[in-house]
Amino acid sequence: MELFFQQLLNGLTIGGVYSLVALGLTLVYGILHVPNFAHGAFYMAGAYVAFYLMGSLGLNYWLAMAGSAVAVAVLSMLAERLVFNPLRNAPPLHDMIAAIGILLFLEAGAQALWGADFHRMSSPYGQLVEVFGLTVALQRLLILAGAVWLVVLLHLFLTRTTTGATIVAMAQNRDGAALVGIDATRVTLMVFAISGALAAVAAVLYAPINLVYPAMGHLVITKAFVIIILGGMGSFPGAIVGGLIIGLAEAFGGFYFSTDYKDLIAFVLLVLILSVRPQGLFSKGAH
Amino acid sequence: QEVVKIGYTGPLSGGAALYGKNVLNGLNLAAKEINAKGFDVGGKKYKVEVVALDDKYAPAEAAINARRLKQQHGAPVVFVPHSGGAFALQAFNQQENFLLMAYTSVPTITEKGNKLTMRIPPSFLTYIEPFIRNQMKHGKKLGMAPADHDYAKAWVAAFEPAWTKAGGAVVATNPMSYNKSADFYTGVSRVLESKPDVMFIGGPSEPTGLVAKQARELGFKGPFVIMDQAKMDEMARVTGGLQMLEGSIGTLPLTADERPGAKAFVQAYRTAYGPDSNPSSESSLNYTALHLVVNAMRLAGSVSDPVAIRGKLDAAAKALPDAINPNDINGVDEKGGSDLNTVVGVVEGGKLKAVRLKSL
Amino acid sequence: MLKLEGVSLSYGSFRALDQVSLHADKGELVVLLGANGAGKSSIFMAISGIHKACSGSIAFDGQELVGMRPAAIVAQGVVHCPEGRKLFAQMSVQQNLMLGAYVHRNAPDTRARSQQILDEVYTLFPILAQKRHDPAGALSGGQQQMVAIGRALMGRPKALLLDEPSLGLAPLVVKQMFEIIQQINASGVTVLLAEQNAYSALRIAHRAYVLERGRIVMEGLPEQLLHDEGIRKAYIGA
Amino acid sequence: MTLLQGKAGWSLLIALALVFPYVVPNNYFLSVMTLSYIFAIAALGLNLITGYTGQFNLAHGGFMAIGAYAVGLLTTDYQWGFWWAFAAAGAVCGVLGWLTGMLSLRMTGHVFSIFTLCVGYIIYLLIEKWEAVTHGAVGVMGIPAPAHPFGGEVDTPIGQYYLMLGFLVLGAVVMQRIVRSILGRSFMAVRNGEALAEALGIPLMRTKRLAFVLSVIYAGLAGGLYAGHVRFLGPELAATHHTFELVMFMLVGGIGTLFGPILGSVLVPWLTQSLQFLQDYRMVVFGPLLIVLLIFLPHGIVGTWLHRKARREAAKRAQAAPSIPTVSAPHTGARHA
Amino acid sequence: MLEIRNLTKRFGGLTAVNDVSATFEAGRINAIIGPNGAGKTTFFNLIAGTHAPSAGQIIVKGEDVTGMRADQIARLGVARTFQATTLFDQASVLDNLIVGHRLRTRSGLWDVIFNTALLQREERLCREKAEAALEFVGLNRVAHRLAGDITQEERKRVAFALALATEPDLLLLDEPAGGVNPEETLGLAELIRKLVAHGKTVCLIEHKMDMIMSLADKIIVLNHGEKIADGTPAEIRSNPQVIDAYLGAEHVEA
Ligand SMILES: Nc1ncnc2c1ncn2[C@@H]1O[C@H](COP(=O)(O)OP(=O)(O)OP(=O)(O)O)[C@@H](O)[C@H]1O
Ligand SMILES: Nc1ncnc2c1ncn2[C@@H]1O[C@H](COP(=O)(O)OP(=O)(O)OP(=O)(O)O)[C@@H](O)[C@H]1O
Ligand SMILES: [Mg+2]
Ligand SMILES: [Mg+2]
Repeated sequence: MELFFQQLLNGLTIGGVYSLVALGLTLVYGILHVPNFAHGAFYMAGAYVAFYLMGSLGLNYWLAMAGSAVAVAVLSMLAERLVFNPLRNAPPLHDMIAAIGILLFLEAGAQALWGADFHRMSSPYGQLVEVFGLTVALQRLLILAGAVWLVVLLHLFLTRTTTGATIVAMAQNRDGAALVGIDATRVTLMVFAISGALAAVAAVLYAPINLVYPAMGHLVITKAFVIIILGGMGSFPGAIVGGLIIGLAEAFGGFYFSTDYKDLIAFVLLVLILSVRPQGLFSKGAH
Repeated sequence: QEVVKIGYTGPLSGGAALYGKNVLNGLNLAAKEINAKGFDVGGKKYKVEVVALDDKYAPAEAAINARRLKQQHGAPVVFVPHSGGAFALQAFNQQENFLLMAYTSVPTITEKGNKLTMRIPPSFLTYIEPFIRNQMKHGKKLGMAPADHDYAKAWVAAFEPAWTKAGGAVVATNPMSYNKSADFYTGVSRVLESKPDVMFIGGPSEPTGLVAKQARELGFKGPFVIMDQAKMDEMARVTGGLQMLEGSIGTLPLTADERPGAKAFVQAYRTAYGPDSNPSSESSLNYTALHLVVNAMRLAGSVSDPVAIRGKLDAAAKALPDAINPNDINGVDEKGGSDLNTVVGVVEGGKLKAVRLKSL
Repeated sequence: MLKLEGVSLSYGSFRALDQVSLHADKGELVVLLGANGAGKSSIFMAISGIHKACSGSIAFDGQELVGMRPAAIVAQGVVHCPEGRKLFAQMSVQQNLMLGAYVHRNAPDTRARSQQILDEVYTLFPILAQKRHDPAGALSGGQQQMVAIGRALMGRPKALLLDEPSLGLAPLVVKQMFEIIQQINASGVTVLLAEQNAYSALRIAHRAYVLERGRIVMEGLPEQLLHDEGIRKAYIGA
Repeated sequence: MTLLQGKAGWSLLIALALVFPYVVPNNYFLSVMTLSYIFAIAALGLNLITGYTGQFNLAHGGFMAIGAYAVGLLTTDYQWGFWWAFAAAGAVCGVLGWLTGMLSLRMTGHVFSIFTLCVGYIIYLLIEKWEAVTHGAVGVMGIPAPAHPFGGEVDTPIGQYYLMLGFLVLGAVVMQRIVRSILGRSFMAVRNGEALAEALGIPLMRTKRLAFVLSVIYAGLAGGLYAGHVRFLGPELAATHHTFELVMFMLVGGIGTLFGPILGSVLVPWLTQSLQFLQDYRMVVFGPLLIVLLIFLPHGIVGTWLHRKARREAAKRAQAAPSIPTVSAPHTGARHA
Repeated sequence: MLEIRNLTKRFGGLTAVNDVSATFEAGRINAIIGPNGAGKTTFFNLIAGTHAPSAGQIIVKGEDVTGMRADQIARLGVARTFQATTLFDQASVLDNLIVGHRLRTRSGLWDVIFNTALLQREERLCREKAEAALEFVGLNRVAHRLAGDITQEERKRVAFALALATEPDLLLLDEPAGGVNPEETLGLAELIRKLVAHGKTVCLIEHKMDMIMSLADKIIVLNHGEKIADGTPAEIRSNPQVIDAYLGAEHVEA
């Protein structure tokens, strides 16, 4: 039974990280209809920046997290200005491949700067704690809390604030947004910044219980893509629920079925669900 | 003074880049030493130059690179640090006439009767008996949570039956992809569910350390059998010291190896690549292998005839001075497999203890 | 006042507007007539900066609008109520309307002003008050058109560009709509109105232009146009 | 470039390809070219579904791997003759492609792409994990070279070169026939607008599925040749970055053009080869290079050239008949997304 | 020729076409008018099989085609043009047209790969049909121009030609004269008469009253998806309901 709860907690933790990454992806898709394959590289970059800030500048964990969020937000906005914006009117395939270009660049860049080695990121929350007679690494609880907190925060931002409303508005009707005086460029940049920051925070939350290395983004990003088409491209609740579904499916599937085929679970799940519901779980009819 | 080019094709970018660079470091270090002295064959003086190409761990790329190295640079010898590349090269290395120095412990590489191949690392089979003898004393129930790449598969395939044969029981086998997986919790707890006394783990050092750490977090108390790919000193950085590895057995990290050859090598490596750099055996073995090749050239009296060079490898190995032989290679069998005298490490009281493999 | 001079606009290789010049004085109600695809919407697109005019000048109160971002143009007080409404379908009616006031978010006592205008809109279109919390997408075509106009009014327009506001409205509502447009205009707002429903449009207009294949082919007072044979045939069809 | 028009151009290219082995210093050049030709065949297939039919399939590399494994496993574990296995590779991919098409082609746009991307992952993971059949991570070794019609094997670099060249030419000819025919026109009709295509009596699903199956058969056969060339297979071949390489070849050369994918498949490998000296900085340079190319040559090399040509001729006619509106901005329209 | 029974189409909440019944006799020009958003295009989409009706029946030449796919209906000889025709701008006008006759050809992959006699014959046929269609709409002079470079009116005519290439008996024309100036409009009206003269049945949506009134044998008026009237132009013009729904009350007085 304890093991069961271990898996549950574990699934929620992973699910939380997946959701954060997927949210960034889905926000960008909602606005630009660009599937940003470079998002995983932003995740990776986030981990490295924090690693650097803690290692070389000796910042504490939280400052490093904030710093990397800012840095990756900037990186992400640069990507929009230099790559996606010029490709606005190009055929859809081009953004995808351009994103791959960014990905190659960032990964090679990270390797050039910090080497190809695995790095270990320490966090002040390494210790184990007892909850309901369950020994768990504190960091895992932190991830869970952090994810929930961010999701709620983001939700409030999008639904309660005018600035948030501009994002939703633009996702729903680009011309309409321009007509009421919403500055497309500004919103687009903001969305890229948010999505980058989310990726960074997710990475910094998760890195301490994993490792930091150039290819660390790969699996997370592919899962994130599974999640957003599962949830419906551009759907906010879709990203969250999808993330949890995949996280739990992997935890329990890996435990009761086979770890060897663990990574397959997400993809098979996707194929099955889409075969029944091609539009995804939460797809918003209008989009 | 002429130049002999030594070819190298390995992963210099992408996921396995670290590994590829470690190997390359070893080769370059050897080349530096050789050129410092300079060496002569048939009265002519030569320098060696290592030409390195990136193959992103892909067999097809490795094949193209090898052709380039042989054809463009006239390299008589090509080093490859992955079985896929090695197999791809074996398709034509005799035809194209170059010596393939394969850094892979997969036994099949030397069992296809390829005349121009040397397998640099020892066949891991030598570890198995001693490891088991050493670990049985901790209990009979073994849980396996190894990596899932070709090498780990081969290890497991050999280790599992041996353990049962020795009267133990394998209570769980659950391979995980060490450098692709987002999380090991699931896999590890799956193994621990069957309450093993001893755990078999191993893949790249850091993830292996992570697996050990998470096993402890999930309440595993027993020792680990650590596959030779993982180096305990590097694992210690992840687990925060050796305490977590108490009772475990694995290959002895060069840094803890007291033999003169090893100490000398670590010395040289650190002067070359920074004081806190940790040479791993993929560095040292390829380092030795290049020395070996050059010596074999001397004995063969040719820098260009792979067949002759291959013929002299065994003699060269036997004559290899300790100073350049950290891993104590003392022979190359007719199939091309290396034979070395391995020392392993056991963690006792939070310290690494060196143990001669033969003595276990 | 609003003044276009030699404005041209192209969609790729297709030239939708060719050297269009027209003007609307302060407080004037000017009608644009033209067949489908004549270029009426394109003119509005050019003015509101949704599509960049590739040549010519568009001035409002002496301010050059060409090259300004749509946001800046709205801030200038030139508000475009588009053909096909362009609402935010999943947002509530109220949210749609409030976003109309977006450009004034930093103005002093903006909350009060917006609230006041919102009330005016609701008195203008009582049905919207009832449906304020429904998603705009769920409204009927006519009601959606009301939301669109309401949203435009929230932008506190000095000049209002109405593109086929009667589109898809029941005849009664169309009548209402034209009365409302007249009210808005009477309150001092310059109105530029593109209409299919030429006859009713001309009846409330001060001046009118006739557009064909992206060119102004005629300008005049409503009664002149109403009695011009060609125009009657082409755009009124009697 | 004008030479690359019509029969003359193609025969010239083939002639060049035929003498290539005799003008290059050694067979390193041959092996790069040989591999390029193999990938070019796969890229031709990808271009059919993506460039001509408008469905961006990202499982293409996976199907190439399936073809390769079909040949690899049948020849080694089941001692089939190479060419039988080769035929089987095409067949297997055809069948699997048909099934995948059934599921995936109901989706459109990015959803289709990402769905197929996931199918690609499934293929990769299956190959890696399903050891009983695929030998998993250990891979398939000892694959025979293609059998020579008059006994023996085609295992010399030059032999392989001409073999792959032959298949590439064959593939290109068939592709040319397909896309120039009314069948090809119906593919393009689907790409240009599904509603209109359907109104013209073109059955959408059936047409798309046919294009999909054809394209993956190209991938499968290319994979089969790959197996016969590299002679060793690891799961890595199914990794998704190979798909993206194919897409890259297609875009660089020119999507939706017959010659584009071939040109791309030959140019890009040479480019990466020539960047080898950068070692681990290679991708730092290559990534931005790719982006720049996409931004400034959105239609790829061949595509851009063809458009120029089309515009020139249009302009000529414009002088001939002045009734046409003058062409202003380039046709990447001002239309909002 | 075409019979509609109680046709209804709902999009979520909105009822775009509501219980419409009508019959179109062969060899006639039938017009459908109504305010924007009245459901005219949807009505066409239903007949052409682009959307499946929520309720009701569609009978073409005595055959019930309700729920058939668009391509099947096209094969039965129902062709349609769109409010905005999407042509492939990088290809010549003729190239854009050749595919139009595809639905009447049989050659499949085999014929294509081995370039069989059948294929060659059918290729020739398609090209001839395309040229004939261009000839018919009087555009053979632009045959080799890029589709991207022709005028609105020429686009409209190309759309006609494309429809004609499918050898239809019934043509559904959605705003054939949209965005076209009056005299060109007259030209298009001529073309439509010519179609009927060649034995086609025409069914068109148009906002241009003068054109409709002079052209149509029968007019159906839709408003908010419902048929509010049908009859001859004269009847329609004097139908009070139509006047205040569509023509506008003042319209007749003037
Ligand atoms: N985004 C676009 N891309 C390409 N062509 C366009 C675009 N928008 C409009 N057009 C074309 O430009 C011409 C003028 O269009 P516009 O919408 O301005 O006409 P309109 O007078 O508003 O017609 P309607 O009465 O139907 O609204 C039309 O031929 C139309 O096809
Ligand atoms: N695919 C669709 N999904 C949802 N609603 C639709 C769809 N197609 C049409 N509608 C709605 O159905 C109603 C009728 O649309 P339709 O295009 O048939 O009008 P119309 O008479 O053709 O107008 P116009 O004269 O402007 O072409 C409109 O309210 C439109 O919004
Ligand atoms: Mg308009
Ligand atoms: Mg319509």
